Amino acid sequence: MTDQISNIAEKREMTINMGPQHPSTHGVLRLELDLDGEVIKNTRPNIGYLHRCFEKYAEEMDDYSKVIPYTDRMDYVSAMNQEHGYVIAVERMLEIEVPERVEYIRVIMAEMQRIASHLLGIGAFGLDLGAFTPFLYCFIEREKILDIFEKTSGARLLYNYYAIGGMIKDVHPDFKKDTNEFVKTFRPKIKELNDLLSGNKIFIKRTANIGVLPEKVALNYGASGPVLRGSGVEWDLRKNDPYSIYDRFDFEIPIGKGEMGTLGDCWDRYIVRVREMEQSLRIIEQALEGMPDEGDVTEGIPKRIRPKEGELYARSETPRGELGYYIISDKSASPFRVKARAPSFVHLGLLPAISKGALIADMVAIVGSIDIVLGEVDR
Amino acid sequence: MINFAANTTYTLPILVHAAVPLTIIVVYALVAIWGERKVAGFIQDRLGPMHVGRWHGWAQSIADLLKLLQKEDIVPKDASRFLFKFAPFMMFAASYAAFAVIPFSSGYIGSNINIGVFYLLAVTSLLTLSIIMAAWASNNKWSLLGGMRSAAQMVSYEVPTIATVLTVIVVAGSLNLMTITEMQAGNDILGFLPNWLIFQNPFLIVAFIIFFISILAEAHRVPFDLPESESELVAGYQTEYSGIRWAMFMLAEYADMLLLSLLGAVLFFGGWNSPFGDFMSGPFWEFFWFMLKGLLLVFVMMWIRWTLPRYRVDQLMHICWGILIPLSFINLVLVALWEVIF
Amino acid sequence: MLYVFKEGWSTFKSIFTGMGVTIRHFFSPSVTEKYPYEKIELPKGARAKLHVNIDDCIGCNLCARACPVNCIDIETVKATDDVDLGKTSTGNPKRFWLTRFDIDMAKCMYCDLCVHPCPTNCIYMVPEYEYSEVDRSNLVYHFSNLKPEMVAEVKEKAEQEAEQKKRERQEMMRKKAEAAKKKKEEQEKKQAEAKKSSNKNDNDKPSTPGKKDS
Amino acid sequence: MKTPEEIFNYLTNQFGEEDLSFESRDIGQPWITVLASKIREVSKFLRDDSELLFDTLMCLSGIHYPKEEELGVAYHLHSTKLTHNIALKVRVPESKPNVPSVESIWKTANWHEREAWDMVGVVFDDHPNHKRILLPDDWEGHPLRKDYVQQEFYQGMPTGE
Repeated sequence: MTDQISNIAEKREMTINMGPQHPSTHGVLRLELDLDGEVIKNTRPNIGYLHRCFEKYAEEMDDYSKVIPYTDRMDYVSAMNQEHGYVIAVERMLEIEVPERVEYIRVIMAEMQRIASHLLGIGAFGLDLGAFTPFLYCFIEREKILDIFEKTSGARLLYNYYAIGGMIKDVHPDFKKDTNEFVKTFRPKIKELNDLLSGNKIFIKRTANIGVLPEKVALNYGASGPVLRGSGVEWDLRKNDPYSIYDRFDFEIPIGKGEMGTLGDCWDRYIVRVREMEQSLRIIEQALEGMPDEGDVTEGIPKRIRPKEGELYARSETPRGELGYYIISDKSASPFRVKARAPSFVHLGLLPAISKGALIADMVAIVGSIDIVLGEVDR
Repeated sequence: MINFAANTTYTLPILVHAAVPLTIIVVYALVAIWGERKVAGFIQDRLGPMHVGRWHGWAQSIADLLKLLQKEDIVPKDASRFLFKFAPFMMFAASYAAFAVIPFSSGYIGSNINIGVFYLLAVTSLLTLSIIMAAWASNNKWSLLGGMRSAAQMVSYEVPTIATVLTVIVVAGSLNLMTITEMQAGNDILGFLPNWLIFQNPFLIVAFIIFFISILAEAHRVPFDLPESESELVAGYQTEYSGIRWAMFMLAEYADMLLLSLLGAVLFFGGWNSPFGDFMSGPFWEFFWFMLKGLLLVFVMMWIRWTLPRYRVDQLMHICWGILIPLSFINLVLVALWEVIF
Repeated sequence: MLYVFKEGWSTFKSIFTGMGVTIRHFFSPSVTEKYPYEKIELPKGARAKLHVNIDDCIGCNLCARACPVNCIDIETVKATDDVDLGKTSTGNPKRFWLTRFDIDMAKCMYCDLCVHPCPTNCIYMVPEYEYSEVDRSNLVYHFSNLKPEMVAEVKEKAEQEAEQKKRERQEMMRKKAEAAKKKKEEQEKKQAEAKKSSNKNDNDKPSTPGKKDS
Repeated sequence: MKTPEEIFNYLTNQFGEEDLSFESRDIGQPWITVLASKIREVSKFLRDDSELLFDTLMCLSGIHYPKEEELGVAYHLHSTKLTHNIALKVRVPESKPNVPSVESIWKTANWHEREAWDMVGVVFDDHPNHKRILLPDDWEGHPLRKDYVQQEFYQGMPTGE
């Protein structure tokens, strides 16, 4: 012990392991922090504790469609969006069109999942800052979404509901009614959340001016999703590179404006998520209105999936940012190479850049505000 | 020097005097831990403990206590063994000893000394020492950070606490808690309001707010629970503790919370005086009113805990040194002026 | 100074707004389901446990092939000619004895991929979720309803039949070969005779090998 | 906004024909194969030229081509200002898998290059922190190579089932 003391006294610095077993690293992330007092001098993220060989599995599978359940397990908080990205990639390779009804169901599911995922992200962010209660309020709402998902797909977390060329089965007969009801009851809850958390002075003090990510750095580090939008860049793949039928809907891209402090701070990233939930509600409403009532969702599923030779990089907007699948096909029934470009992986890479000079308590806020899911980081 | 073992005439009353607050603390702690979980549950649209003991899980904390008693007592290999084992008991002793001067009713006070407030504030300072002791002895970096935070926080917040207590003393003119309580009897203000100090002087309302914020910080409650903030420092100074030693920390913490709330009740809300004059008075009712006032303050603390996020360590310091301390001293002057003028 | 008061006021205001929200929730009813006492019914298609309606299974192995984690283990034996296994409720004829149909629920990832290829809809998820086990091997569910002796018998029978069929086939092959040989010989004989006779008539007639048979 | 062909033509004006080649297959997106030694120059030009402005590296993937005994690195770039995309590819022999790092141009590449080294075994020259990322530092082999055989024991622990 005396050794340690003299060591600390000499260097004036202490290296501390935050994680892999730490309450607010959102999973098994290990951050090596060099501390001077409580001020962080250096951050070294260590990942890989949750590596499950997604890419290797995908290459070993004898069928493209067997990969879908594994994509669920990448970002288990927004499984629908992960599937969506993968199926559009394979559909582009096969050059098939999907029926109208399927597209609408996909969009509704993806947007509901986005709300569910943001609720979890926001709740966990509050939890990191010591506010326990908003976390559970968010969970109550999230449960309602999961109930709707369960009624339709049968699962609550890992759905495997999207299929290449269609959906695995049709939605539950109550789907439209349930979703409409949810949309109606959820709007006031956003206001309540704003009262409880977003507008709270203590919360603002903890998040404003913390972990500032300027626009240039964000782009250079490849940030996307709410992290990039929090820095004031109006970039949303649903608008800028529309996939599926997102070009039919009328919605806005909320961006950070530096209302409470500097542009690109934790509060901006947080509020972008809150406002995105409102926009998602708008998309859901429009999609519910436009959704055709009739149509077989399974008829478009090809019996044999064997794309021609070629490769493509298909990207989609998940709640965490740009999810890209780089798929190479060599004419066989299994993909030659599947690389998943996970947004959390990229965002975690920029952590050292924005955490220098912060306090430990700020570190928690920064990790919470970039909203990582370790399942996606490690794949 | 009194030989306790030989002199039963002294030992027995001392033991009784010691047993009364201890019973109150233990019973209160069991109820409060259950109550806190219930409050948290209701606030979060849950139910809280429902299973143990059938009726709303009333026996949950007893079950927890039994579980903690059975747990393995782990001492880390590189810990400083004696200090590690000793710290929780010292912490409990500190908050327990302070109960000696709390007037539970007109008929019962542990020790009616004339420097009661002074003694109480002095003894509770030991809490800081025991927390640092626990933090340092654990030989854990998170504990150390928690201990350092705690030391800084408690030392700082003692200043506004003492300054506001001083304000009350200026008005009351006594350091004896019994005397302070007795002078708040009756319902004379505006014809119906009780003669509580908070109603006697408008600046004492400000003093109470400062006092309340300070005791939140002293008792490590949200938004000032930095020493043990679970999402930053794992569990702060308690990280390495388990079993009964951990339970001791818990007990001390809840006791501290009650102690400071009761102090607040004595200083601002008339102690054991009934709010309805002579109605429902007498030693037992006095005890009831006193505990009710204390527990109400405890409830507000819980309510705040389950609403707010926590401050950062530098903001906490800023609130103390930059806002509360100047404000409390200005307030002290204003209160004194008011007393001189009216 | 004014700034401090303004800040302080807005801080208090936001804190009281938050406390207002929480106290409203304090008095609103809870959303808890007291699980072991109250159970919510899962929707019909809930994926909780795999079930096989073994009477309808035709042993086509499609589900096992669709499974990404190989948790379905099927062994089939071809039914002998003397038994008729009947038809499934969907009208497909059954041709195989299912000597083994095991599903390892410890491996299952509840993806539902095995459900859709089934031609008789006999494998499906049921909303039954209380089946945790202390020993993992208890999570292997055996759906085959054949008794072990039955399995042995069936296997033996099948083997016998297969052998018999093989023998029969061999016999047939042999017979065929023999017949062909005989025919060939006969033909050759005939040809030879014909040659003999034709030699007398026509020397130029080309000799055709005995391929012309009835 | 430029199509990949236009970008290729634009690039050939800057760099020699022998450094770049335009390739496409039956389906999917075309890509530009760049000589490994030139990748950093090309990348810098792509980022800084006012008509290209590829400010983000979306994805960097390592690929193993067992037939050709080659390793590949694919770079997917896009420009938020001009909203166009392009894919670059570099092929190096397995025996000498050295590719210059583009970490100094796009910081995203830092972790992605580490991952490509970890999974496929491409060596990135001048990378500031050339270590494994997902697997432990003392792991043997690169799992996403097609001829990868998993080591039986890792620090005394069996790695199989």
